[in-house]
Amino acid sequence: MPRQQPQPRLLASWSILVYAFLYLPIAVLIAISFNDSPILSLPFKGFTPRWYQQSFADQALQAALVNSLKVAGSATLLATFLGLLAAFAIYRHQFFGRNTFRIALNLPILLPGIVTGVAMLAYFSDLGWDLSLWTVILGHTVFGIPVACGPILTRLAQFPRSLEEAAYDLGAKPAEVFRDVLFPYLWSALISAALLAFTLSFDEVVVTIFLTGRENTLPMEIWGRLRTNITPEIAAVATLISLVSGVLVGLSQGTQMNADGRR
Amino acid sequence: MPRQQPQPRLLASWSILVYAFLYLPIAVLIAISFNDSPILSLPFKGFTPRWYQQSFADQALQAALVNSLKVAGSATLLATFLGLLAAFAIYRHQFFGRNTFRIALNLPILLPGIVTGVAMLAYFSDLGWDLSLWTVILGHTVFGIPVACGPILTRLAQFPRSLEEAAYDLGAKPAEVFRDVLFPYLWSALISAALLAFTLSFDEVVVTIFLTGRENTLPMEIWGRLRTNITPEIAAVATLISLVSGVLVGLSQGTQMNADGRR
Amino acid sequence: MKETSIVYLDSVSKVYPTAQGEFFAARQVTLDVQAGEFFSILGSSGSGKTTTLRMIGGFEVPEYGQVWIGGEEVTELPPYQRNVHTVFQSYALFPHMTVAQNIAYPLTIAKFPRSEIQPRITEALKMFRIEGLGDRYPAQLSGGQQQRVALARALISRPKVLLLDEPLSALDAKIREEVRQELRDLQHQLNLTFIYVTHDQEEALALSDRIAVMHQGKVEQVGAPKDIYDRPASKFVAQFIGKANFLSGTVLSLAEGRAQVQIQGQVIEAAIANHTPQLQETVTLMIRPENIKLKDSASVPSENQIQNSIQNHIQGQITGMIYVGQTQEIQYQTPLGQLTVTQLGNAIAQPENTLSWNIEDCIIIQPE
Amino acid sequence: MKETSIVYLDSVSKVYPTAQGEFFAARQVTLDVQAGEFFSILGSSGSGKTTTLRMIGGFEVPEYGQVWIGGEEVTELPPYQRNVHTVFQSYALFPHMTVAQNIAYPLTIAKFPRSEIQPRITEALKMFRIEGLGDRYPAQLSGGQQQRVALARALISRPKVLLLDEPLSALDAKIREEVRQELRDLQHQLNLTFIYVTHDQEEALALSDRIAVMHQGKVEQVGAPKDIYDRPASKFVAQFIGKANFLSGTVLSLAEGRAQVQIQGQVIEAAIANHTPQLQETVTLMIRPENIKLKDSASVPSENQIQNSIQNHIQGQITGMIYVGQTQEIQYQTPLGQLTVTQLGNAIAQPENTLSWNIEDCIIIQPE
Repeated sequence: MPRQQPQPRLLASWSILVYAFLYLPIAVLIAISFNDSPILSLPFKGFTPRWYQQSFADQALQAALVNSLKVAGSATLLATFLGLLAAFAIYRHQFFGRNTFRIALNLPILLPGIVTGVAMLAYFSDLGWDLSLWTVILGHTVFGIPVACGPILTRLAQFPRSLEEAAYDLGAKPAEVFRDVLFPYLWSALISAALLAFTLSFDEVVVTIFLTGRENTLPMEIWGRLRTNITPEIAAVATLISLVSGVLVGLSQGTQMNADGRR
Repeated sequence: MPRQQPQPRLLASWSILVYAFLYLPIAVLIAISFNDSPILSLPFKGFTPRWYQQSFADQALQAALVNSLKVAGSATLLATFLGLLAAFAIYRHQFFGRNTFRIALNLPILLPGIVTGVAMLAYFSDLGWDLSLWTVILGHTVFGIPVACGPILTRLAQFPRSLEEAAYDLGAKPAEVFRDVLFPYLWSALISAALLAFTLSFDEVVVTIFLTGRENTLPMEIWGRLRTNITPEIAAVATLISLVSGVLVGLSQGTQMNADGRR
Repeated sequence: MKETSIVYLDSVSKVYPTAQGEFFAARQVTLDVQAGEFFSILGSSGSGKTTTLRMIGGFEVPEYGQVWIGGEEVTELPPYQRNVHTVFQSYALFPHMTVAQNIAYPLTIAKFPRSEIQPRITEALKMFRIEGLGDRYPAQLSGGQQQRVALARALISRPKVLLLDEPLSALDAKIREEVRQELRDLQHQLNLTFIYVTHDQEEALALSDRIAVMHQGKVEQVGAPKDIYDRPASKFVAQFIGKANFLSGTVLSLAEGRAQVQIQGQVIEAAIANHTPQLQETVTLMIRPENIKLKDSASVPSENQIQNSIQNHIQGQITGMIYVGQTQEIQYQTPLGQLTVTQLGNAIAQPENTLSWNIEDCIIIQPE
Repeated sequence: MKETSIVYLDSVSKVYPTAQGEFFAARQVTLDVQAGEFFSILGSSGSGKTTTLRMIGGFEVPEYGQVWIGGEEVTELPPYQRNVHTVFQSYALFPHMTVAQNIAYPLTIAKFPRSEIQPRITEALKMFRIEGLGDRYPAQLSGGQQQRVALARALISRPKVLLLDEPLSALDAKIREEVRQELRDLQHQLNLTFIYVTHDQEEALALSDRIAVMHQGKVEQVGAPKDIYDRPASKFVAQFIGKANFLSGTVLSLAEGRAQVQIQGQVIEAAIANHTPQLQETVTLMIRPENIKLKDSASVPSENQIQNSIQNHIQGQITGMIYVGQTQEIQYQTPLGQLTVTQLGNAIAQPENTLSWNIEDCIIIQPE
C-alpha cells in the first residue's frame, strides 16, 4: 500500500469560502432570473423561462444590443491596434524610460470612469464635435488601449529575441520579420487582448453616459430601466450579459495559457 | 568619433501619438480646472485657483470624502486579506485546477459593474440587510479581491520555493516560516495590492449607486452635481482625484518593480 | 544496519502520477551511510538523485519504504523535526536578513538566548572567513561568499548529517576547485557526515569516500571512487564515469577470476569484476583508453609468449587524433574494432603501433 | 589583409554607457579569418566573445573600427545584407513553421521559385539525416535534431561564413562529443569557414585550426591549439586553458631562447616563448602538471650533470593526492614551492621522488 501524501485542508476550505463570497451574488441573480415571481427577489417560487422570452422580444433591448456591438467592435479594433503599438514602444525601449512608459500606460485605466467621462466630454465639446456613438467609441478606446496592451506586452516580453535575429540573419527585411516571425508569435495575445477590450467596452456605463448622444447601449438601457420599473426581465438580461462576459474572458485567458503552454 | 547607433524613430513618434491620445482629455481637464471662466470649457481665459478654493470649502464634498475614505479603507483591508488567501490557494494547487481557480477569480472583476450591483442589491434585500456604507464596503470587496490577488500572485509565483524549504529545514514550523520568510518576501506585493484596491474602491460609482443608503461617496457626489450644475469646481475635484489615483497607482507599481529589482 | 547507520534508506520509492501511469522518481533505493563518511550520490538530471536527497531531508515523503536517521525511523517526519540540514543548490539565503541573521536563524528559531547566539555567530563568521560580512545582505555577496554563508548557517546548530545539493554548480569553474578542497577539509576537520548530490563525476571521484551512481531512479552501483572507475558494474556506469572502450565477444573458458573471450575471431583474456559470466555467454568488455599502452611494432612479445591467442596486445592503425590540451585521444583501427587510446601531454604516437594493456584493466561488465 | 581575408575585424570596439562611465564589451579587437578555416573565439562569459560574433553577424554596430567580410566593408550593413549566417545558441527555430518550412525560409524570403526550393530541401534533409522529420514542428524534436535543423537552415543558401554561438551548449554531454565530430567533418567536407564561439577550452582545442582567446573585451592570444596550450602568452591564457604550475623568479642570464631564473635560491633553466624578459626582471614561469615526470630518488642525474644549479629537476615530498578517474593529481612540496603533477591512470607515486621536466616545457610568460 503506498503511503498517502498530506493534503492542505485548512487552506482549501478557506479558499472555497472566498470563492463562495465572490460568486454568491451572481448565483442569486441567476436564481431570480428564472424565478416565477414578478418582483426582483427570492424566495424561489417556481421555474419559468418567461423573463428570458420577454427580454428577447423587447425591441428597445434589441436596438441597444446592436449599438453595443457597434461600439464594442470598433473600440476593440482601435484599442488593439494602438495597444500593439504601445506594447512595441515599451518593448523596444530596453533601457531608458521603459518602466515610466509602462506606468504611464496603465494610469488611464485606473482613473475613475467619471473623471475620464467629464474630461472627454469637455474635450469633445471644445472641439465642437456632436455626441454620438463615435464619441463613445473614442472614449472606450482610451481605456481599451491599456487593457489590450497588457496581454500583448506579456507575450512580447517572452518573445525570444533570437527568433527575430535569426530571421534578419537569414535575409528577411524588417516588415518580413514582423509578418513571418513576430505576428505568428503574437497572434494568440492579440486575440486575447481583443476579447478583453471587447468585454470591457460592452459592459461600460459611466463613460458612455457622458459621451453618448441619443443612442443607448445595452448596459445604458438596463440602467435607465432600473430607475423606473425593476423587473426580473432585467435579471435575465444581466444573467445573459454575465454569461457572455464570462465566456469571452475565459476564452481570452484560455488563449493566453494555451500559447504559453505551446511555446 | 564613435559611430552613432540607429534609433527607431518611426516607432517613437507613433507611440508618442498614442500617449498623447490617452492623456489629452486629462490635460484639457486640468486646464479647465484652472481656467478663469464659469463654464466647463476652453479657450483658456486666465489662471485662477478659485475653483480649488471653492471645492476645499465645500461641506458636502468634505463629508463625501470622509465616506469615501471609510469605504475604501475597509474594503481594501478585507480585499487584501482575502486576496492573499486566494493567491495562496492558487499557488499551492500546483497541479489540478490551478488555471481554473485563476480564471474563476478574475471573472467578477470583468463582470459589468451594473450586473454586480443589481445582483448584490437583490442579494442584500433577500438577506433583509439595510443599505449603508457597510453594504458598499462588501460590494467593493467583491471586485477588490481579484485586483488585490493579482500582484500577490505574481510575486508568489517568483518566490523561490527553496527559501521556504530552507526555513523548514533549519527548524521553523509552518507559522514561523510564514512570519520569517514568506511575509517579508510578500510585503511589497501586499502594499501594492492594497494601493490598487484602494484606488479602485475610491473611484467606483456604478456598484456604489446600487448599494449605498443615504451617504454619498466622493464620486457619487460629483455624479449627482453633474446633472444639476456643471461648474469648473467639478473639474478641480476631478483633477485632484486623478492626481491621488495617479500617485497611488504609481506607488503601487513602483513598489512592485523595486521588489523585482531587489530580488 | 538501520540502527547503526547514520542514514539508512530501506527500499524507498517515490511515485508521481502522470498521464501515462505512474512515474518512479526513485525506485527501491537502498543506501546506508556511515557516520563520518563523505557519501556522494552521482547521476545525470532526472536520475532521482535529488529526489533521494529530498526524502532524507524530509521535503518528500516516499510512497514505499522507510527512511532512518541516527537509528530512528523518520519517514514521515517534517524537515523541522529531523537533525539533518541541507545546503541548497541556490543556497536559499533569506534575502531580507543580513548574513549574521541568516546564520543565526537556526538558533533564533530554536529560541536560544541572545547571549549564547552572539559568540557562536562570531565563531562561525571567523571559521568560514567571512568576518567582515556579518552586516551585509546576501545580494551584496559573491557566489563563493554566499556558499560559505549557506554552509555556516547549515552547520551552526551542529547537525548529525549535512545534505548538499550540487553546492558547487553555481560557482565559476576556477573557484569551484578551491571550494571543493575546502569542503573536503571541513568534513574531515569537524568529522561530519556529508551526503553530496552531484552530476559531475570528477567532483564525486575527487571528494567522496563512497559513491552511489543513480540512473533512471535506481541505484546502479555503490562503492569507493577507484572501485567504481576501475570496476564499473554496468555499461552505463562505465560510460557515465569517464571514457571507455567497449568490446563484445563470447566467453570460451573461465578460470580463477579470468575469462577467455573470443572477439571477431581473436581471443583475448579478461578479468571478471562484478559480473560473473557463463560459458558461451555474449559479454561486454571494457578497457579505459588511458590503460592502453603503445609500443613500437618492433618490440612485440616473442612467439612463445603469444602462443595461439593475442591475450592482451594487438596491432592497430591510427585513424584519427583529437588534441585536447592535457591529453591526446588517438583512434586506432584494430582486428577487435575501433579502440581509443589516451596519452598524456606531448607524447606522439608512431603511425603503426602495438596496443597492449594489463589483463586486470580489461574487465567483463554487465551489458546494461 | 582586409581585402584577402574572408572576415577581418579592424580594431573594432563596442561601447555601452553605464552609470560608471563607458563599458567596453569589446576593445580594439583585430582578427583575420582565412577562407576555409575553423576559427574559434574562446572566452568565459563577459569576455566579449559573443559581442564580437554579433558584430560580424550585423546584430551590433561597433562604435569604433571596421568589419570586413569577403573583401568588402560591411560595418553598418544590417544582417540581411551580409552573406554570413548564424547558428544561435538556442537554435532559434521558428516554432510555428515545420522543419521543412524552417529550412526553406532563407530561400522563400529570397523569392526562389517553388520548383527550385523543393529539391534543395530534400537534399538538405538527407544530408543532415533528418529525412523523416520535414513535417514535424521544432517542439517535437530532440536537442540534437533541432541543432541539425538549425545547421541545415543556416547552410541552405550557401553562405561564405557560418557563425556558431556555443552551438553545443544546449546538448547533453554524451551527444555533444558526437556532434562535435560531425561539425568538424561538415566544415571539412563543404570547405566552409566557421567562426565558432565557445567557453569550453576542450571543444576549442579539439575542433579549431586557430583560436582567439578573449578576456575582458580584449584578444589575449591568437594561435593554433598546440601553440596556445604549450606556449600561452599570458598567465590568464595559461590558467584558462588547462591547469598550470606557476613559479615566480628573477632572470639571471639570457641566451638563445633560454633564460636562467632564480627561484627561492634555486636556479632553473626556462624557455622563452612569447614574452622576452630583461635581465633581473621578475618573471612568471609556467609548467603544465602533465609535463612533469616522476623518477625515483635513486635515479637522479650524476653530480657533473647537476653542476651548480638544479636546471630542470628537483626533489619533492607528496602533500596531497586527488583521484579524478582518468588522471591522478599529486601535490608536491619542493624547494621551488608547491607543484602539482598529473599522472595518467593507475600509476602510483612513491612517497619521495624526483620531479623533472623538459626545459622547453618550462616557459616564461607575461605576468598577467
